[in-house]
Amino acid sequence: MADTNNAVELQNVVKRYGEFTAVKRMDLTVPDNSFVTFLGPSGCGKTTTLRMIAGLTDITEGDLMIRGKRVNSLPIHKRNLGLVFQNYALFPHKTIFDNIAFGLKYRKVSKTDIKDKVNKALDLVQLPHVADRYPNQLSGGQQQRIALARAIVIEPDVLLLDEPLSALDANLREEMRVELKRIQRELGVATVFVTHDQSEALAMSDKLVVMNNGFVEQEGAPEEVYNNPASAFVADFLGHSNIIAANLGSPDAAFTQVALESGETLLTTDEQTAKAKGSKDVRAVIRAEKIDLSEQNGATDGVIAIPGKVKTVDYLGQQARYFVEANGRDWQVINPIDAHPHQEGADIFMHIAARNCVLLPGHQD
Amino acid sequence: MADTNNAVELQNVVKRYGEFTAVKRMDLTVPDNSFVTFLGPSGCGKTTTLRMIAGLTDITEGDLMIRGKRVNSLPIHKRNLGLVFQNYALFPHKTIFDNIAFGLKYRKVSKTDIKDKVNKALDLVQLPHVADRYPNQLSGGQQQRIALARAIVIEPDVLLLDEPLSALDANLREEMRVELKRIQRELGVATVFVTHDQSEALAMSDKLVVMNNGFVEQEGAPEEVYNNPASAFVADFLGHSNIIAANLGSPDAAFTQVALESGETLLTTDEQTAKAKGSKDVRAVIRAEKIDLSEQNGATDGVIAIPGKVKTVDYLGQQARYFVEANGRDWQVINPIDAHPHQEGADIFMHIAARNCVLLPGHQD
Amino acid sequence: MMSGWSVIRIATILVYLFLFAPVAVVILLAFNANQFGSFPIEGFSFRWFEALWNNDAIVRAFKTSLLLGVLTAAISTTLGTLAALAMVRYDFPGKRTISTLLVAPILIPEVVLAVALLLFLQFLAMPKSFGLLLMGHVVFTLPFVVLVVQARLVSIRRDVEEAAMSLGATPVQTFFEVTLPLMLPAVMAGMLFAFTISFDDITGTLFWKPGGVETVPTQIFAMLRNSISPEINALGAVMVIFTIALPLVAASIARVMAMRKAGSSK
Amino acid sequence: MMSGWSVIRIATILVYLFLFAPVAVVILLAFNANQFGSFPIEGFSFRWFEALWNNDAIVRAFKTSLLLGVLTAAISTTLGTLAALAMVRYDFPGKRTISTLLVAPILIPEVVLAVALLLFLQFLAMPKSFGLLLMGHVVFTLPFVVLVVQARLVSIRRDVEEAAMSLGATPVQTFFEVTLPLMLPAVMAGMLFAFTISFDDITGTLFWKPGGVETVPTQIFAMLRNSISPEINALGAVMVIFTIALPLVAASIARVMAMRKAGSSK
Repeated sequence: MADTNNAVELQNVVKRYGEFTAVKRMDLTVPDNSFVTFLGPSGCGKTTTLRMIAGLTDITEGDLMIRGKRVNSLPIHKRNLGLVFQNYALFPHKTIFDNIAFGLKYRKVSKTDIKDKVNKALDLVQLPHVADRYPNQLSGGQQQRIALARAIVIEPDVLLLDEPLSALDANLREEMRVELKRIQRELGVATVFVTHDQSEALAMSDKLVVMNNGFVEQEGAPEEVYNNPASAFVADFLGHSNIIAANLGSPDAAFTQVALESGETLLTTDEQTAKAKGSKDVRAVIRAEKIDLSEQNGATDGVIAIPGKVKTVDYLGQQARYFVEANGRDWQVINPIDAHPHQEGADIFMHIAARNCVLLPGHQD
Repeated sequence: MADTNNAVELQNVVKRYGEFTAVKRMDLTVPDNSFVTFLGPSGCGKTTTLRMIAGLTDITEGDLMIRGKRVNSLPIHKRNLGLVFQNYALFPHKTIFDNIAFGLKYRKVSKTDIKDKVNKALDLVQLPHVADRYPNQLSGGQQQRIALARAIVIEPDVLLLDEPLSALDANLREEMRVELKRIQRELGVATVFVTHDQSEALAMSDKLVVMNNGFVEQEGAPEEVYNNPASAFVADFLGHSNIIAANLGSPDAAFTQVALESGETLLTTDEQTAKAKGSKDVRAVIRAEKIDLSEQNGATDGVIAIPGKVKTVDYLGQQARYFVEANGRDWQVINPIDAHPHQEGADIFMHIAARNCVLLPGHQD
Repeated sequence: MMSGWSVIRIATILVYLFLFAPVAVVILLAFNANQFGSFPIEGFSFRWFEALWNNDAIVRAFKTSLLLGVLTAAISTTLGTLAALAMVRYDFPGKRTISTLLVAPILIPEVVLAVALLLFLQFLAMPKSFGLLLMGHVVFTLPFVVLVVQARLVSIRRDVEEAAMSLGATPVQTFFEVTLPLMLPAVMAGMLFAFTISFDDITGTLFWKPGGVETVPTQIFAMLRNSISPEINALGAVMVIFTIALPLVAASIARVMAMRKAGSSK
Repeated sequence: MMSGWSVIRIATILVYLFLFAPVAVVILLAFNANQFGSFPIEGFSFRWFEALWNNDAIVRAFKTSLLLGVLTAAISTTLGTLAALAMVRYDFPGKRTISTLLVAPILIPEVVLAVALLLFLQFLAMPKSFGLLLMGHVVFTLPFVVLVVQARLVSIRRDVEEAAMSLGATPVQTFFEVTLPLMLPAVMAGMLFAFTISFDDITGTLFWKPGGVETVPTQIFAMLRNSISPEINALGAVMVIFTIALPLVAASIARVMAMRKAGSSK
């Protein structure tokens, strides 16, 4: 079963702490060279999974393979992994050079080679001149770069990143995001990244694994997960969604009618109705960003216009967030601002294209 | 000079701590019923200004008026202000009822009136059933609502909010933002709000005061400040901007040419050239969100197309952030995604409309 | 590595045996009916506690210790609380220096402090007296009260007081309505601390006590010099109760009261 | 309110005068040329320190104290560090109980501990000896070492050790390469702490010392019982130096070394 093209493979992995099950039957592959992100709220099991891969936490049931080899009981120091922590975890009593050289010492690398490799790693993280300093002489962002250099200099089979950007402030976080992705691409090292920040997860990943309550809710490319959420949890956790119980009508030429419980009727595509698997009871998921507001009724083929009234406007610079009331229900809408945002109290049409009406089966999760 | 239509008026206010000047010559009015936000990075003097209005910090020079009365030396407990702090600052040893009633006790309100007013305030913050609890039995968001109720129940002349949402987590913060604005509107109380969060500031304010280094960088309606930044600091602090040194050409029919130092030529409007006041040396500010990317050259009257190559793409769900290289310079562009984001390495045109090319005078601030 | 941990484990257990075995033995022997303490205990009895009660010297020493402890606690707590308030809430020249000096008395060897105070009094030509003994105990206990109250005061956020003032309370009203209730647990803890330190003190007391006055610890010391009596076991047990059980009971009561208060909500 | 603060201010100043004046006077008098300590000081002199040096009993007591202090520090630090490691980094049944018991010995009155240990030894029919005195001092000082080292260990983030292991270091290598160097300052502090507590102790020492053995504090106590000699001022000054100045100097050296290390970067 083990596929050596996968850097990491989890098969039926379960983690229990006494009565509490932190991770429930997880199957997952991390392909070579790929960047896989575990995204979820705190307590969803994402960090526990990372720690199981690292060997910092025992696996209760199931198999863990690294490069096709079962490593369930291999201790961490024999796994050849690069670990980067939220709080850097540099050795405060060692120079930057000694921090980065630490892992090489245990790999019988000659002194001159150590020097070469450390310098290369420092170049890679764009901090070539700090070898003689101590960690507390560097800024948070610099320390995290060194932690990254320390993790990659040993040429690990897998790079494990546990919320590495969370301790940095907003501007730096964006910069480090770009940097981290560049380095990962350059090295081509399989990477597992744990975060609770959706924009990090969307921007960086080849594969996104959305977790909740110890379960994988959805797994796939970021665009796929964003555009086609598989559950209400995913739809709401990634951005803002309007989720409304509905009844599926019969197919009508190109589109199928979706009768919302609030009274309106939307259209959806065949691709979406396939998800309902014959059931009439569905939930319609419409992203706040996918509803176009305008003062004119612009309904066309496949685009429904729902009249409403703007209740509140939050000006957000390039965008505005509106609450629009229609048939007693508040819709959340986020729209770019062209010249001026729509005014509070304005009568308005919400335009929803059939392809943006995503369906989830059943009335409940 | 004092205008009683202004809840608060600062005239030439200066605050020094020894050698250090925290607030440099500040003039400001907070009109009746209005919501005024101080926005800026930490250390910019925004909290110091709030504390001077509150009477928690002495004023070194200048005059402070509340309702047209000079109050420089009036102690805080005689100013009739509502103060809400970042960390709620509820009295942990008093019930919620006693917390809210606290200010009324010092205003000689009868017992039955106190009860009425407290209950009304609890209704207003939508927590009618917590009167008998203690603060530590409430969640962070609930505690902040109580802190707000406690501040408004005394019917203050001014409501002062010192980063009241910063301690809450992201989802709750958005909800409280809407709530806070609703309550402020309902009561019509003049409000001063301090924050370092640009989206809060843009969404909530009637008037935005951007501060930096003890100076007011710009003051005006949120849209005005966002669309027409008065300085490079404002352009960069509110969203992402490309700021490029340029030379102003001569007016050409409807538009004026702007020659960027990186080689391209943009167009701008008369409104913008007026800011340069005859100088040729300017800086062009182009917001990352105001550049339209497309694979076809769509230059029209007043819209310049600059060819470039996509260097990196950050997928952000509804939007993507690109770095586009043109003439050796990296442009930052944020664009909504229609179907799919542009690919890395793609040849592309950046479209910049004349009205989105904002000018700042001089080559430096 | 596991065997390394086993060594540590055994060391830990031995160390704690070493610490508690003597105290446990003394307390057990206090209830031993037999005259000559030995195991197994031959019958449970309160006879040694009765003997204590009937020993005039011990009862007198006990009263002296109690009076001394209560007065020390009262004075130290008052002064210490005021000093802590000054340190935390009031800016004055030399504050940093004084704050640093605050730790010093805890570092100064008790013997040196005791001798110094004694010499100082002789230098001032004052005779030993109960008042001076009390003063000595206040000096000893004060830094502890200050530290405990100060630690608590630092944790009382300034903005709670600012909120009270913004709502119309004067600084004095703010102190009594907000600050004092919040620091009260620390003040009580400091008071208990002062009492137990005073109640247990032997070094300073030996140096300062006027002739004929004995506290419980000096009485034990005097009794031990003559002969070993099982009464001493009983006295030891009483002291353990006074200095450990008392604070624990007080803490429990405080916790129960806090819970009842919190539990009174709907 | 200002007048309220003034009262606090004056109280604070008085309190500190009260604490430090005696010690200051003793140290000043130690350098007084005159036989009968009185102000103004009539000439600066080291004669009382010379007298100390020539007093055989004092020199002997000093050697005893030094030996006792050094041995106590060595044993307590070793045991205490192991116990702290077990507490923080090792899970075993009863850990919570032991951890709670840890604070207790600091709360148990020294007199009770002293008497208990003495009675325990008599119960075991062991004679007083230097070894037992040493054992007593170890019991006294151990909890402090454990607390200091434990506090430091808790602040050493587990992820630093995890990082070391992820890089290929075995748990033992991780301990010696990472954990030990990081906890070393606390171990040193605990050692100094143990030394000064042992060096200053009088209560336990009085109870446990075999006849004829004197430490500096018991020697002072014995000298005071006979008559007041200015040598005692000098001895007090020496003790202050040993127990306050020594740790401060050690701390400064540590800080300078740390700065030099940090300063060695480009």
